[in-house]
Amino acid sequence: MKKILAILLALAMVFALAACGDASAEKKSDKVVAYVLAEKGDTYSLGLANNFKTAFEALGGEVIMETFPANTTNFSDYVQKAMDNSAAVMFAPNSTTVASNLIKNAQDLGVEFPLMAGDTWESSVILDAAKGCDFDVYCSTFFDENDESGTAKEFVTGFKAWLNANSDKKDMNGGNDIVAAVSALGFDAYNVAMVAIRAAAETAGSAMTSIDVAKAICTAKLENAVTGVIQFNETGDAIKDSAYIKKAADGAFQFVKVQKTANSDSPMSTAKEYAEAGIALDTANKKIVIGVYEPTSGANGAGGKQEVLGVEYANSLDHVVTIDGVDYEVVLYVSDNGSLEENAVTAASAIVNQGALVALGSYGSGVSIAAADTFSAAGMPAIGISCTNTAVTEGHDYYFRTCFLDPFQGGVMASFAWETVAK
Amino acid sequence: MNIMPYVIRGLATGGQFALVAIGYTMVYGILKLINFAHGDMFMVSGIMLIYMAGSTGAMPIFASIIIMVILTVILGYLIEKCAYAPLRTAPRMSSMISAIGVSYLLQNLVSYITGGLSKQYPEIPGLSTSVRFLGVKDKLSVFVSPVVAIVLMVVLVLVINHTKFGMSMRAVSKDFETSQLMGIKINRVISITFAIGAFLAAVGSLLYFSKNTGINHLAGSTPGIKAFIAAVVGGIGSIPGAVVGALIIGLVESLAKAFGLADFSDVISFALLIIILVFKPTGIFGEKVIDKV
Amino acid sequence: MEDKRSVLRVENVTMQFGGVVAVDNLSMEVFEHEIVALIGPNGAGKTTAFNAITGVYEPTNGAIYFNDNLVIENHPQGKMKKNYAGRNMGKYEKIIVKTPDQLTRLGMARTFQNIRLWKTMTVFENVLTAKHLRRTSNYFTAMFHLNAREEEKMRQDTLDLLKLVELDDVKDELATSLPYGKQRKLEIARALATNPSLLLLDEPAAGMNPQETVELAQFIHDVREKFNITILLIEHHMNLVMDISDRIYVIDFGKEIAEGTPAEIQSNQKVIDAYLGVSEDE
Amino acid sequence: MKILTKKSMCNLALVIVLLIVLVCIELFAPATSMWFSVLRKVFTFSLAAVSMNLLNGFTGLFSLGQAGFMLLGAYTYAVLTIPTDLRHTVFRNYGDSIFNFQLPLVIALICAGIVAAFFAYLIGLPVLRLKSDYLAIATLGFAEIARGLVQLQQFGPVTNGPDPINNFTAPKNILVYAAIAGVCILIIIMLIDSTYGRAFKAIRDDEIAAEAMGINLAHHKRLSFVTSSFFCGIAGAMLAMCNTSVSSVSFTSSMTYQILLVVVIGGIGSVSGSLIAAFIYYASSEWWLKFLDLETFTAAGTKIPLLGPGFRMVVFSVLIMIIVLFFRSGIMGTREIDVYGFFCKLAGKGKAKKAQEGGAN
Repeated sequence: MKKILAILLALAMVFALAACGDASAEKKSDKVVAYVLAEKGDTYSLGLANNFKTAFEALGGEVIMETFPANTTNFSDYVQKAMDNSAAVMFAPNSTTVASNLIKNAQDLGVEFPLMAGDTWESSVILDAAKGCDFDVYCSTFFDENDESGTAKEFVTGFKAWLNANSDKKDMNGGNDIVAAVSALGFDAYNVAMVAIRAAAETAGSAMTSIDVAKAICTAKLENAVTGVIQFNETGDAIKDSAYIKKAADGAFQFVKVQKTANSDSPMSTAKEYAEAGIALDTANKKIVIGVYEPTSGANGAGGKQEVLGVEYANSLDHVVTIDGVDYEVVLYVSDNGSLEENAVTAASAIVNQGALVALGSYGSGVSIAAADTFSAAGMPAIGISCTNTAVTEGHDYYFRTCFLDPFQGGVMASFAWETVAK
Repeated sequence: MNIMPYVIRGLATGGQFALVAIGYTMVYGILKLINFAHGDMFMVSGIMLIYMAGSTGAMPIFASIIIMVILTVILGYLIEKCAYAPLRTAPRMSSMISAIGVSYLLQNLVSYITGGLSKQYPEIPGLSTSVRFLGVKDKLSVFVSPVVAIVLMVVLVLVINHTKFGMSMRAVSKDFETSQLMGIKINRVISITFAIGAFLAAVGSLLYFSKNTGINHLAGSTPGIKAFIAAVVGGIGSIPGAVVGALIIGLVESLAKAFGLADFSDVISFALLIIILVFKPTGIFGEKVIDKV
Repeated sequence: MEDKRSVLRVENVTMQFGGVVAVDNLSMEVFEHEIVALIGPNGAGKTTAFNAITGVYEPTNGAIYFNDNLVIENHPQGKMKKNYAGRNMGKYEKIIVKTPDQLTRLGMARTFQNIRLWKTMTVFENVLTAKHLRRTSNYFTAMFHLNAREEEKMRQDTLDLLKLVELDDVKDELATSLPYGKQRKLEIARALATNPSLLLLDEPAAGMNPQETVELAQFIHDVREKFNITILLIEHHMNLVMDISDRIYVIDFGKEIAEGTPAEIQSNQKVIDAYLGVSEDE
Repeated sequence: MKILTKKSMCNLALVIVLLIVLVCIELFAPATSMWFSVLRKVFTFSLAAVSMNLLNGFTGLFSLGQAGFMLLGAYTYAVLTIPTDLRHTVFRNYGDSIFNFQLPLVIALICAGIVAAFFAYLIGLPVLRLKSDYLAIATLGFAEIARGLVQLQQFGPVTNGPDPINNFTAPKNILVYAAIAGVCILIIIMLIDSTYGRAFKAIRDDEIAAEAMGINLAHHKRLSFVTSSFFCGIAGAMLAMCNTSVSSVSFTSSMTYQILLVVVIGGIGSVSGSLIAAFIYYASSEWWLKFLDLETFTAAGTKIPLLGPGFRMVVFSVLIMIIVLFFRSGIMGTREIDVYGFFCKLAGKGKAKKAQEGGAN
């Protein structure tokens, strides 16, 4: 018993020490402070966080950056650290699982500064968590539901109707017909692939292989894409110069502004050289398989399913290609990588096994990078839909991407944060 | 730098882990078995409440809390009966593998049911309201957790030291065979120990998840391991040790974050575990055990 | 007696657990080629003394010499310094601790009261594994089987040893499937496989019927002759002890009360009182 | 010692047959067949399972640190085999890697093993004295610490921090994997048959008796722990080759539990058991039972109940429980494959009966 008393006495002492700690001693830095919180070991999160840090400091701000171990559910201490350093904004580019707890903890602690993140926060999970918060929650994304311009409007109404028509599709979307940005990106990626396949059919006819498709993608151009014109630069990334900024306000994402930054890349003029033989066209049963390499289970399952929906909707609108006068049915093969890098090679090999000419995906940079070599070995081009880490396309000639990159997204959010808090 | 908020939240996590740690210590004291599945039972009770009273369920909150506690106790009882009782005479490694198996089963089952997505814990009328105390604004459950943990500890210590059943528990933990000879119904004592452990885990999950409301199938693994480290730090087998160990772990982690060691917070608790295991394996409250030739 | 070489000398060994003095200032000596028995009523401290000699416990005070060189020495430290009840307080300064395997390497092999054979191994493998101590190959030559000659020699020595102890007929049986008497013989054979110069037997006849005890006595006698070895045993069975021991030490309540040949011990009044209980007025 | 007894000759024949099958798969199987990715994983995890078995099954030390040692092996191998020109692109967030040379495959593999063994030696000093369940938790803690430290951005130039490492030499030919795994497992088998192997088994059966027979426990436990970790490091390097990219995220404790499951299914204390179980477990989980995860519809469009994402893992967890509760000895228990004995039993059914009568009178 006397040991218990001794320990409880010690705890009381710690309490007393804490109480007398003077609350006023926070260091008042003259600069605008941003608190950045990223998940240890998560490529996407740290990539975005580092880019935000460099961009924000370039604009004259000060950044405090910390990481938390995977599977953390209590973020109060991190939010408290941000408050102690009188941060004006918190940038936390993490998964929706993390975000739901982080936002609730920030609400508990009575935070006033806005919370910002990248494209992963553009989901219904964030809308639920942000309900009734008295601080703003912003995220950058590729697409906005109520963007009035041309094809976006048409896509939104069509996609909503399609979701409401098929109940299982609606369940996959999280039980509502809110159009997620990744669905729009999936839709565009499928259409870019179709443009490339048709271009390859022009040049090589029924003797075309996945290599011809890859070459066609290099110089492909999609004018009226939902997320803006899509053309690829030297490394295979879509040339993007703007991102949509949205705010989560009582149950829906409100369009805030289009944040523009300069992008000097020029589109690829000549196709790359490819050594592999590639996969031949399935002339026997007149079928073109497009692989859909996505997480439909695991931590990123929700985002992955929404991406698959975009591709499936696009497939429902346009699924026949005539090559040398013969109609080929375009079929999708969905392979689940379970959001785990160790499944990447097996899931990618399953697509290669199906003889697909092109693969679309994946949600999550880690699994995309892990599958890059499998696709290139089979000579199969792949189009990243929402993986924003630079490593996906760098050094992988077969990997292209229709979304913007971390450095771009980090920079855009840094300039947006600077404009909203520093003025 | 005002460390009061970190201290309070450290004690809060400590209190929540303590209730799980007591379960570990009691089971280890009796069966000399690390109940790997204990952390996952904690998570399952959280998920159960979601399916009863959360967005997907529609039952009134109080009724579902009571049912959740009962179901968790039944789950604890079933785990003991199905996974550990048949292996009582088996070599130690088999029961340990069975414990890992149960933990794996619970995690994968919940992942299959929830599809791996994290679900929101329902509002608990009392605990989820946020309140300001000692200059720190947070949910009521944060301030209540350490108190509940210490109160339950005192109750349990009294039960163990002053009731007939408590004596039989102590006897069984000291020597398995002889207590059987003395007519103590071993299986009953073990089942009740698991039931108490499950009850405490249910209370702990109520406090823990009302604060950290996003739960997925892995939500039980970190608290489970931290609670076990607490049980070892406090001295495995001693209930006050488990509570004190948990409070210490909670404090150490929060203060580490306060002083900018956030990157290392997970590494610190495991390093603490290895240091304690090596230099004082019996922990703060444990007693030395000499195994004779 | 003096011209014989001293194999084991125990000097003022005391074992004190907290307040309980299990072994009190025990001194004894075993000379070459002798069979010495250490007997005493239940709880006299025989097993504790035995475990102190074989390195399982560290003695609280005193020293142990093997072939006249110091192997174990200790003196009361820490809390024990205050409440140390025994004599020879300041006599020993050094602290030399030997683990059981170091003592076995020096040549002191032991057996256990409740037989501890390796249960997944056959009779042959049990003895062969004990040969591991006397290996000359290092980890890597053994791993890549470059020590084929040594391995062959080990197996041959094991076969010879098993023949000597007449266990070669059951050499491929599982050790634990043998009858009790044979298991005891196997355990002794396994100890002999480490080429010891002193064999320490911990109540070898425990749990044996009279017939097996007689056979065991003969066996221990043969072992001493064939292997030219010194034996120290602790035992309850009086007929076994009286039959084979050259000298006997008797201890009661941790203290040595008598020493001598079996004949002297049988007529020693103190020993009889210790065993049969003494009237209070003594 | 006569190596070529009848028994080992038959076992050798079996190995040769398997090798021939492997060569056929490598040459003739279609490039896209699932055999390749599955077999690569099977060889990797059979080496990991056998090295865990050496520790848990043959020395009785229950350690859960395998994921940590595989992590160290995988990172060492990957970092040392990146071609110097690609080095900058891989380490772009952290300036440049501190190693600017590329090692040939075999040397890098051995370095992977050595690094894992070195850390095993360090952690072994304090931890090997602990009782079995404490040792399990301490080694589990070590694996988590290793993962936590490798991810740190401060270690960027060495381990590339959280970013995955790729573009290192990752052979595709399954015979390379078969060779590496084969050589390592052969060494482990020879070790188990050697005098040190017997000392390990003595420690497993009865530690106190082993010490009394002159076996220095601390020394031999450390040898077994370091050797097992050495081969775990090599298995980690092989895993890096399989996945063509290495990131600390995948080396979680559930990987250790998977290896433990393979050891338990095969039989604790049986090398051939671990090999068989590794093949069955990884072939089914990566390929044959993959359909459990897919929501398949019967021809009539009705959804087959239960099938859905995550169902496969539920089936595996139930499998663990069934095996550990009812088939405690696993497929092979502690027996090894004995092709010769198997044929004797088959051929000698009649002969054995006659021999019995002969022996009886």
